[in-house]
Amino acid sequence: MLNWLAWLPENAAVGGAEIDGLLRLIYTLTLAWAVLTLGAIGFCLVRYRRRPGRRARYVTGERPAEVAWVLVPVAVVLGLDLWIDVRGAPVWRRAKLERPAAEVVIQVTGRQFNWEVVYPGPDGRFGTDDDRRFLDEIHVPAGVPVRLVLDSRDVIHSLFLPHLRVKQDVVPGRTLETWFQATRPGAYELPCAELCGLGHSGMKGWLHVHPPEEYARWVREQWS
Amino acid sequence: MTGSRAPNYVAIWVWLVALALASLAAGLLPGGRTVTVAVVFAAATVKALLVALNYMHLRFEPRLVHALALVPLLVVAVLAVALVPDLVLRR
Amino acid sequence: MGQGAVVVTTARAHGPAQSWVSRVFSTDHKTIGKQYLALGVFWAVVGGLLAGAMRWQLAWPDGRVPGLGEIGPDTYNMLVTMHGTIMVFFVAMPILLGAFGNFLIPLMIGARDMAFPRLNMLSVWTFALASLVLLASFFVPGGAASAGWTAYPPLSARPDYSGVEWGLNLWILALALEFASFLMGGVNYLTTAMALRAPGMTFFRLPMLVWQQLTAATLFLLSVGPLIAGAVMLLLDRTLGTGFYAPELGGDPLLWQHLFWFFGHPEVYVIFLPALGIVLEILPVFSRKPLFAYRWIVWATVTAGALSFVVWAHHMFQSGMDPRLAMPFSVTTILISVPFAFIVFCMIATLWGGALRFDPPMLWALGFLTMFIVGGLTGIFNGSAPADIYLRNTYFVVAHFHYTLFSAVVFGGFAGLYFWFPKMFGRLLPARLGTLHFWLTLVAFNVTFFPMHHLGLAGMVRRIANPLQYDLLVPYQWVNVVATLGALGLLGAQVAFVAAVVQALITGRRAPANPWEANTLEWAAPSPPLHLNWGARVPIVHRGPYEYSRPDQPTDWLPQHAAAAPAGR
Amino acid sequence: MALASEVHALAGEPEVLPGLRAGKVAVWWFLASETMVFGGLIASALVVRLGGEGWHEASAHLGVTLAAVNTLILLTSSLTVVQAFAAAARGDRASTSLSLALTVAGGLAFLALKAVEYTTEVRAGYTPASGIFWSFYYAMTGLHALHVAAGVVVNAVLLVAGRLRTPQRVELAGLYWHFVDVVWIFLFPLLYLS
Repeated sequence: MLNWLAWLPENAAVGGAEIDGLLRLIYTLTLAWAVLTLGAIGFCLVRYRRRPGRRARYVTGERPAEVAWVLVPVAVVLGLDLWIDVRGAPVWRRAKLERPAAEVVIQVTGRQFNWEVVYPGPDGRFGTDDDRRFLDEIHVPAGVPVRLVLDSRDVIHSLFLPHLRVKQDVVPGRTLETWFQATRPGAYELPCAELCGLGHSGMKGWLHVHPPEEYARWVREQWS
Repeated sequence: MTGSRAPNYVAIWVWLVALALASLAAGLLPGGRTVTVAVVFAAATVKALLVALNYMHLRFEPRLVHALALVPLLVVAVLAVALVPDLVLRR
Repeated sequence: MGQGAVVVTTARAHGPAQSWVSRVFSTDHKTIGKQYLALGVFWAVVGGLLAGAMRWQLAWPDGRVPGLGEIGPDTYNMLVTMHGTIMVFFVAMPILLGAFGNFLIPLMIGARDMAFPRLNMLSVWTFALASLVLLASFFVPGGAASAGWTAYPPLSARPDYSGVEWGLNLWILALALEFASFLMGGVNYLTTAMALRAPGMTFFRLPMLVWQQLTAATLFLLSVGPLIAGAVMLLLDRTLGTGFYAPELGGDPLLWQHLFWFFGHPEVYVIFLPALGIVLEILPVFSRKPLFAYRWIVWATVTAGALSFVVWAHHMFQSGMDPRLAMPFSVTTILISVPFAFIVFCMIATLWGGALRFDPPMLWALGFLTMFIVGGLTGIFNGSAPADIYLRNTYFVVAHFHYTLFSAVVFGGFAGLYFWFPKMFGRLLPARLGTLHFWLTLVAFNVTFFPMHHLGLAGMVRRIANPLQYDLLVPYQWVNVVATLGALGLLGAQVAFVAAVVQALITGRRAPANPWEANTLEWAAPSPPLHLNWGARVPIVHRGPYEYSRPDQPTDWLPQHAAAAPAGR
Repeated sequence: MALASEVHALAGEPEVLPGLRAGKVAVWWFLASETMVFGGLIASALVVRLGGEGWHEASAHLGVTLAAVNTLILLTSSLTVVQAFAAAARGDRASTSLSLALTVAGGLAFLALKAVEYTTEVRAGYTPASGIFWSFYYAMTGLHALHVAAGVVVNAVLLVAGRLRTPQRVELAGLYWHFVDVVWIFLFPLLYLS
């Protein structure tokens, strides 16, 4: 019940481990703080119940010596929070700011209630006649960085790959990008994570991660 | 009116009209649009200050009223600056 | 400072013999406070039932929701949107700001009424009009708004995208009226607190609730403007085909998100601070001990208020916003958790060394404190941009904002109601029923919302009508059922409150002026206070509001207006 | 103990600070919220303009002369409304009424010219849906015109208010009117001159 991280879908991406590590760090710190503060409250509720004849202590907390009791834990909170940000910054940079060179580039366009997937084909350029279009299914090789070029035809959707710890809204009028490098072959669900209207519930696609040779065979089949 | 020396309203008005006409003429200045825009908005700022300080008596009001007048402008500035990366640079 | 014998013109003052007209169209701040309370409670019932329907649908997606039958995804989106809108704008604001602010501020500072009684009446009637407009939006063709309480364009900017035309137009109008109403209320709070304080009531002798209400009113004033501008633009997009949020016409959907959340985050503090003020009032009374570090808490509140204007983009980390903005906003979000951590530790320090009595108000206040600690801590998950990559728009976020907002509105609100019910209605609420109501609500609240953390971590996305459509959620459907049972228990637990109120009003003992032996001025007035509060003379204030258990005093409390004692600070 | 008299004579409007009436604080609070609304709208227009193109070209289709006249009208009506207050403070009821009447006339003239301008633009085919410039143009000048109309009503009520017209109320109506003028002082260059 309290082991929150066990509820995460098993990670299947290179960047995913870092995000899980960050979640574990935050979880450990917040659990510690919860135990400390709720414990302190519990102690006070028992220890300082009203007993006849015993009066509360007249402590106003205006004197620096008294306030120090509170300022010290606050400083610790600030320090730990900043540490979380220090640990988080590189994870954010790798996930969102850096673009690894990826030989597999796929165009994914959200629309009211499907994901349109376009492969450039052997010539490597989109908009040529050797492109192939799919609906709600993306095929990628395992162990290779894949870059997704994201757009939307109508409203805001959000591409979410829970198993690969990837999420990026797709906004009409803005070409955005995200990337991932899958580690384990398999079929991973791709739900839309932003309210997009009538069909938002159930709007999902599938990411099929193939072993390299199986992906090569799939490519040959599609473009033969 | 708390201050006995009320501002000379008509003189302020003359300044306001002069600045308005100057803004209109700004288009004729050499130096293209950036100069025009700079002159025009500088004139607008001065006109706004003239109205606020003299006609709205801000010069004679306590700090609380200055805060009510100024703080919203700062908050709007914060919003405008934060909108720049997304709306202006449009990554 | 306020003049001692200032009396206020009330256009239609009412005394003992008054027609119902002057009672309904009253400019008495106490009546206006109760009118806000009544509207807030009405909407709480509606909002609660909507939530019940949502939870029923999530637990048994193929079943029939009692009262609504089979509901499709469009109806579910409407339930989500209206539940959020009602709870934030039509339950939290009227009860925490409208009811408690209006009823208590004049009484606590020793005034006879608000500085602008007629404007105050106009504010509650504007809110009533807003309520009517929102209620009407349920019955227009196409149904009520269904684009989320955040109404992101383009979904909200074109009627055909969400399938709702007049429902969303009326939704915008209702919010505009609600904003106008609370702007009118806010100016009353500030001018009254500054102009009409009783003699001796310096700023640092003001009860903490007044400070929190003033900060909330100021945050609302400074944050709502850009959203009103955004709402005007959204209404024009929907009706005249302008292109503010339409990329093909040169507009930008992200503009709305910035304008909305620039308002949205200060707004959650506008809701939270009054509830915090209530609990900071109650803890010293039932610990019989001064509030710890009063002045520091005032400055922490003001600091948190100022910081609340530079954190909004943590709602937009993955929204397509420039990723370089994420880190600065992560840091400001961390910084704003510091003043609230400080206030939480001061609340614990207030309990330490106290003589704790566990009457219902104290139980609810402790419920607020403990539940807010959980909510505040899960906020640290969402505040970290990389962690938000996974958590955004999952049920983890739903759990977070229920542990913060729900704890504020329900635990803070009931703490205030149980504490000031004797003063407002002149009757004592039965303690046993109050205690039962508390424990039932606390347990049901946790059964409902704690599992949502797990659902979110498992990848359950927000605002979906049928979790079974997602293979990765099918094994966790039992968690949704548990949460639904908790929600039904939560609704059921409120019957205890209704029973308590009915018993109090019918057979309850008449309340003395000061049932809790508290120090603040409102307990110096009779229960319920007479019109114009103070009879012939306004009380004179001699000390701060939290002089409990002074060693040099025979009793463990010392009211602010009591003259006998040696002059305190 | 029931209070003897129901209506209590107001012993003077409450003062927030020595010499600062609560009414003035209330109006400045209202102007602060209006600054946030117009500020939000103008900030959005600025950033969308800087991020897009075609704004300057589209603004060329606006008639500068009518707007320039309107600017002078509003500036002048700011003068007349502050003179109305000065007259009211002197207790000179006649010139207060005259100044207020001039102010109301100025407001009506502004609205009339604005209506003419709107009709010529719409007839030329420029509607709010004609593009992002026109969307912001109609939103900003439309919202501003509504505020001018509200100001005209307030000033007109004061003109005919009789004994309800106190110097304080004239000053407060003037504060609002000056705010509406200041907003136009910024809208005019943003839309017409740059």
